[in-house]
Amino acid sequence: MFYRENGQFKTSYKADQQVFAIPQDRWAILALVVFAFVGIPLLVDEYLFRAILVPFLILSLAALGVNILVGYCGQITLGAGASMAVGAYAAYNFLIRVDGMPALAAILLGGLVAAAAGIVFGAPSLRVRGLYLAVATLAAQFFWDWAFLRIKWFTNNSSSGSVSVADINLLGWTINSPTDKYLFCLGILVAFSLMAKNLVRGNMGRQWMAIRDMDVAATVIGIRPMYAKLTAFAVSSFYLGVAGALWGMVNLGSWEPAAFSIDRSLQLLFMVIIGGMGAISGSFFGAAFIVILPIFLNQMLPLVGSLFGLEVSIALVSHVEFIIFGSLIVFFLIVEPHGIARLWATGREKLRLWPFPH
Amino acid sequence: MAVSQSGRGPNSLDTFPRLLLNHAATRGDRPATREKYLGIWQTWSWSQVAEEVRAIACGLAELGFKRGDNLAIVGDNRPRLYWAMCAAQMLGGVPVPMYQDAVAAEMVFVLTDGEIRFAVVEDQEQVDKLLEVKAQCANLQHILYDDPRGMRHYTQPGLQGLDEVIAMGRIHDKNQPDFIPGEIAKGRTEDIAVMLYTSGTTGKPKGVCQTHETFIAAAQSGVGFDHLTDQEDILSYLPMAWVGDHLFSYAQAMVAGFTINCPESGDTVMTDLREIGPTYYFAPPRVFENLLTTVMIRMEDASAMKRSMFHYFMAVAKRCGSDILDQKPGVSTMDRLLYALGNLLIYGPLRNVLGMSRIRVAYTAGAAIGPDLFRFYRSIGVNLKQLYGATETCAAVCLQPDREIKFDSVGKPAPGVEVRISDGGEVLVRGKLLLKEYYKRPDATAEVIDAEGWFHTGDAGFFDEDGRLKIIDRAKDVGKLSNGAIFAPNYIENKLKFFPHIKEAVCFGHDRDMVCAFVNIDMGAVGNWAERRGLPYSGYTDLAGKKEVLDLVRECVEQVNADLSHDAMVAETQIHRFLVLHKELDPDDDELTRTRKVRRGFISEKYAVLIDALYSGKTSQFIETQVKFEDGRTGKVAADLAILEVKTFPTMKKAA
Amino acid sequence: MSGRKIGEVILDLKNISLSFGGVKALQDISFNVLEHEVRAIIGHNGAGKSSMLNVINGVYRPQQGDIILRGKHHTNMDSYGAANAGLARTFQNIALFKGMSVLDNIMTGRNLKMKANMLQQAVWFGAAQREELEHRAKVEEIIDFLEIQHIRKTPVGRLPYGLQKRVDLARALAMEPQILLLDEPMAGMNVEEKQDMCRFILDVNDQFGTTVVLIEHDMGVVMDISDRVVVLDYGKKIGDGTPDEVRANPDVISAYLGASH
Amino acid sequence: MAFFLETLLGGLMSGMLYSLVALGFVLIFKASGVFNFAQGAMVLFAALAMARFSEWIPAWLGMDNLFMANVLAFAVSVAIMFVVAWLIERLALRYLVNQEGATLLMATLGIAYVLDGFGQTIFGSDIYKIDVGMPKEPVMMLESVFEGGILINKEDFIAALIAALLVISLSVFFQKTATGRALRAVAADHQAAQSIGIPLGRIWVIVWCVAGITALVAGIIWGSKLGVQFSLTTIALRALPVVILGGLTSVPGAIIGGLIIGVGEKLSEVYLGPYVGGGIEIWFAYMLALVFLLFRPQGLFGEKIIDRV
Repeated sequence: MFYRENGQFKTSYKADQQVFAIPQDRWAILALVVFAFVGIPLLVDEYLFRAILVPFLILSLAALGVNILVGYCGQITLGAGASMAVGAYAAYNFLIRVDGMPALAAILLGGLVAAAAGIVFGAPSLRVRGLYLAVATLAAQFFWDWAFLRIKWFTNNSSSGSVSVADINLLGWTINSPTDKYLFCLGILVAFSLMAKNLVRGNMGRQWMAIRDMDVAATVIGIRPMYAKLTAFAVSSFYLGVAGALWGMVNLGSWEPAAFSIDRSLQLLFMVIIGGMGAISGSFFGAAFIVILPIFLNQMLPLVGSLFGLEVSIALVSHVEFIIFGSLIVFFLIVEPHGIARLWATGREKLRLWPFPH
Repeated sequence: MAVSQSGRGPNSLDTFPRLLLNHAATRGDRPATREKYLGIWQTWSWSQVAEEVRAIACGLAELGFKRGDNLAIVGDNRPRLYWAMCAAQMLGGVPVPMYQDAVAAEMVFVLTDGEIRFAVVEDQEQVDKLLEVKAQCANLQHILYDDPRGMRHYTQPGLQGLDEVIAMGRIHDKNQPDFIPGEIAKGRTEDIAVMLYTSGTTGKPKGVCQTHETFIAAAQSGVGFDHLTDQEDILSYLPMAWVGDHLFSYAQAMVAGFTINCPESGDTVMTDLREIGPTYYFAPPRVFENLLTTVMIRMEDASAMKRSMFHYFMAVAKRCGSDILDQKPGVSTMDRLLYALGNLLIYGPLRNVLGMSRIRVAYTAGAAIGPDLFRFYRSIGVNLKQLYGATETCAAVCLQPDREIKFDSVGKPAPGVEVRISDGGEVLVRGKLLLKEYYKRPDATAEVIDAEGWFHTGDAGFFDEDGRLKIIDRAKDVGKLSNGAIFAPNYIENKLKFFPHIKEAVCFGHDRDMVCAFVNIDMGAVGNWAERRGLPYSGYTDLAGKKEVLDLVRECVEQVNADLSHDAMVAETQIHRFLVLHKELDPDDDELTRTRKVRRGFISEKYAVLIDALYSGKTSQFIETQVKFEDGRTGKVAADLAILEVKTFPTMKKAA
Repeated sequence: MSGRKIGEVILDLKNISLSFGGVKALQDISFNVLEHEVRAIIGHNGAGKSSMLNVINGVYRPQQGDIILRGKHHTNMDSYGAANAGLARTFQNIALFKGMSVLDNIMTGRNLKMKANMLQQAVWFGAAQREELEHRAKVEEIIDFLEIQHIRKTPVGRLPYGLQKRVDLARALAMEPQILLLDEPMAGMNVEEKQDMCRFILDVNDQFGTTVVLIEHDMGVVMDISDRVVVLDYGKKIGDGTPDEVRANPDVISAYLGASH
Repeated sequence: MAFFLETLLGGLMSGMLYSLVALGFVLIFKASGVFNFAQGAMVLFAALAMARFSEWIPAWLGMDNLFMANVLAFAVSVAIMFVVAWLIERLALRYLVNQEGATLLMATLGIAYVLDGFGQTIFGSDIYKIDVGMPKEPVMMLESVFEGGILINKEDFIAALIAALLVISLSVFFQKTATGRALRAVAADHQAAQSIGIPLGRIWVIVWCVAGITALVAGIIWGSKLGVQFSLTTIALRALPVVILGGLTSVPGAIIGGLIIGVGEKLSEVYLGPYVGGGIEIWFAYMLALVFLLFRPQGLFGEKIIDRV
């Protein structure tokens, strides 16, 4: 409705292939990013940073990783949590074992280690597909769960199995306040989102999607399934690894392997399903949804209950949360398999065509 | 920008090539031509265009194109075809744009009548067509094609790619750098600039010769009138052979220095229109009609809420929209608020999807436009105006000034144009913009231009009390009912055609006691209507014969009758009986002209049996007709056509 | 109007046999393809045509026989190798990437020619963008060639069948193949679409000199556009030669024409 | 040697229980191509129903016959699993016909969440016990053959027996009854089955019911061993490698796979575990399945996957 696109014609391929080809969209996104960097730190209190914004940013990054693998390359994974764990523990070990290791470098190196592990555990994807592959990724999940619990070297022989990291520092900037953490994660997320978008809109992304949509045809036009699948596993695991390192070192500070259990893997998968498979924006929608819903329910259910004179226990809230998550997943798979991102895109398309319906 | 008579000479801007050079010098970097090609809008600046034109001209000269030669131009709107026009003019030759969808026989006529030696054509399709008729056109020696696709194995003599000609031209230009400046200097403003063939509604087409002087004058009057600048964008998608396109996409662009934009293909005109968002727009009423029809069809599919919002705000727009556009006083504040809201919710978005957001001035010409159609576009904020003119007058006789639009008039005479009504009611025109002559037809020229220099337009019209010209119909079409009442078929047909469900209509009544009509339904609109009612149909003929469809059309006709009854002048000519034709009227079957005007005489001969049935009181009539399909095959369509009676209304007295 | 020069043997298939379990799909089939020619393989459904095509571009490996491409043995070639060797193909049951736009589908055909590494692609600006724009320009030429400008940004899933087939061809052409394998390019099309497709195939052959190997079960169209025809019947070759020769071949008449008339 | 045999037998018996859960997977996959991740949730749901109704029914009816209470609770639980099956078909599956396997898998993940949440909302989320009178005391066997004999848990033994019985009766049901034949027809080809008049929706309901009953039996057995609690859902995760190993479409595969995994788990835990820190049985089972997969991507007894171009 508010789009006025007449006269926005493209005179070069460069202009035609921009990420946001419509100027209105471009300005809106730019405004949003500026607001996120400047506006939000001025407006928001610590609780919101800690409870919502920082988890949202990190989980968005993780969901991006899952989306690359599941949404773009069509390889289902139930072991995303494991990749996060590998990233977190690797980054931890780099940080404590290498003198003078900058935190950012440790985080990125953690991501690289996760990528390597991802390639190893993604290798079965060359032989097995679909459902069988899902099970193969579970093997990774359970293996790493076990490894970080039982192999003491990974946890620097900590007796409880939990590890912790002091405030990290970036070029002299000590990241300890919630605002610092928020800005640090936001910076990383923006950079990584841009890179992800670049990958999926270019040759790499087309190879992934070709493998996803029709692998035999992809091979025939010269796409190597091994290369496409393993790069997807590597990139996905890299993102997850970095997210894992951030989750541990920035969000939690100290953590146990349970932080990256199969529940986390499923949660990430749900983010991608609800948010939108095969859409970068879907990762953000999904993460926002999954971070906000429990908080929303925690606030709302007791209120609703009190309207009817019922006491709503914490356990009940968590059960209702389960039911709502589950139903939404089924709902989205049935009604809109491409998730909120597609709803958003459809809505946007409707606005462009307004007042016409199609 | 005005050209002074005394400034005539090599440097005055009185021929198109000189205008081009001037633009290249003064706004060399501004875009002159764009074409959507290979997915993006390829752009050429004025200096690039000047360069290209010069190269084409040199190439043509190299091939032997001389002063006074005619250059046929056949094809869709492609930049290089426009440039070839100017190249011919540079050499003192005359471009003759031809309708690209003309069949071979029509082409032969123009090619021989115009003594064409050189033809610049778009692509293989046109080359094939010309090669087919080459034997019958003794003069035709050189065929130059723009698009080399599929041309690799053509070895016919005289056949060359434009690329090759341009390359040749560049060498020629390098060797004789003074040649082109010399040729341009030789050009005189009273030379013939272009020859446009009339569509031949009656008889054989005639080549209308227009000079640089007349066309530049016509263009200037429009440019000055609407304050056009070099910032305008126009979409060039109408046949190049039509005077309208020549005026808007060539002459005015050359005078004002604005940008012409050529669409990617026929299929993408709507998309391209939306992308470019022209600021200056020109289309025959048919296009506006089709657009409105699609708007209505698409709105019918919208949700109920959206639909009612649409209708509500359209009612608001109808009430006050055009008054607001005209900045007339007397619109209530409430209406202004509602209109502003409607502009946000409906009109603005609507203009956007129609590609009309940026339009400053839009024109329609070529046929009369229904007042309601006209009102629709103006009410949603599109500054649509009517233009009255003909090929013989460079299309620009009357213009409608901003803020003084009357829906049923074509406006006031353009600057420098005299208009008067003959005793017989015919519109006569005199001024700079008249044709020089019909090519090799002094007899015909004498027939239309009388001794005092008045051009007889052949249109019947009158001036209203404000001095605005009203056109009723073609003079020869205006007839009388047997009771003496004036019968203007076009006037009634246009009213019918305003309904989205009716695509074409032909009315009869001259020397008869009542008016009867043939109707063509609009396949898109009625098809959609039928689908939503779950009415199955197999094709046009089937759909047109459905009782429900006939009733639908009858309602439309009755509404027209009600409308006619309000005006004493035409109240007698309400439609009494009608039928819906079993096939769509088609230029390929000679029922319409290439510009889609009804060939009244031809139709009344071809369907004499149907007319007899209409007037003999029958309730149905069998008919079988031969039709030509697109691929050239022929077939037969037969049907039993129902003839329906329509309610008529007593004449209403106009409120005093 | 033909001015193409038919060249040497570019692809030579010798004694190809292929079986799935106990089913013999191809039995001892030999034929060759000359450079720049249009070579058709015809036969009923189940005659082994698709298997033959799959053998040629490495989707299946024959149990016996030799594939010689430009004088080199390619018997153990996989489909990636075939793509690298300049073979492109279209599919009978359209195998487009349904989640992508027409443009992206065709762009995938350029992947072998795109060299930017992952890091460059992630950064985008610089090498990756340059490459992307360069190949976009090439792809646009193909889009123009096949007259599918109006659907460039449409998701392929929304296209009607005939257009999908054209996009499939476009994707194969984007590989700039030396040999183009077409698997029933005209199946399921109406007369007009068939004519268009014929024109495109001939134009490709003519303009780019691409050698075309095509499969059809409908004899009519093929005879008009191909230089030489192989006829298969139940996995065996029963005829090989120019359209006229094949038409006159008694085996072909009894097996093929006899059955359909 | 005795210790080895003891471990082996223990493995075989727990393997039988895995088979029971795996059977639920296979049944549903065969008939509808759905990889039912909700099997674990169904086990928990069924066990919760059983545990709570065996507690509630005596309270409501005021009786104290443990056996009757269990029978009634079992009947009610079966009915509930029927309703669950019907709802799943009605609300989810029928809208997902012909979707890709991965989509269906994710849908069952959703169903699992709903069942978990819903089950705990109505039945509560504490640890409950099921007492169907299973003997708890261990017995010694084969004392004559080995010194000291083999220590066998009677409960495990009975459980394995019940599981084996159920597996056999299901096989008979599949092979011999008309419904079983219809199920197999659907498994072979949905469209063909539909075209000869087999109602797909009803078949699915039946299959899910049967899977629900196996879940109920598994839930009772596991529940009486470990108590009914949320962690029961994880037994589905433990049964997954079984299915992969045996092949998704094979009933015998599920049984043999179950035994292999059961034995492999126990042996690895006992003989390998101490060297690497213990707790390896879960991932070991997965690794085992994975290694199998690499050599036979369709599993031990699965049908070969052929790509058609």
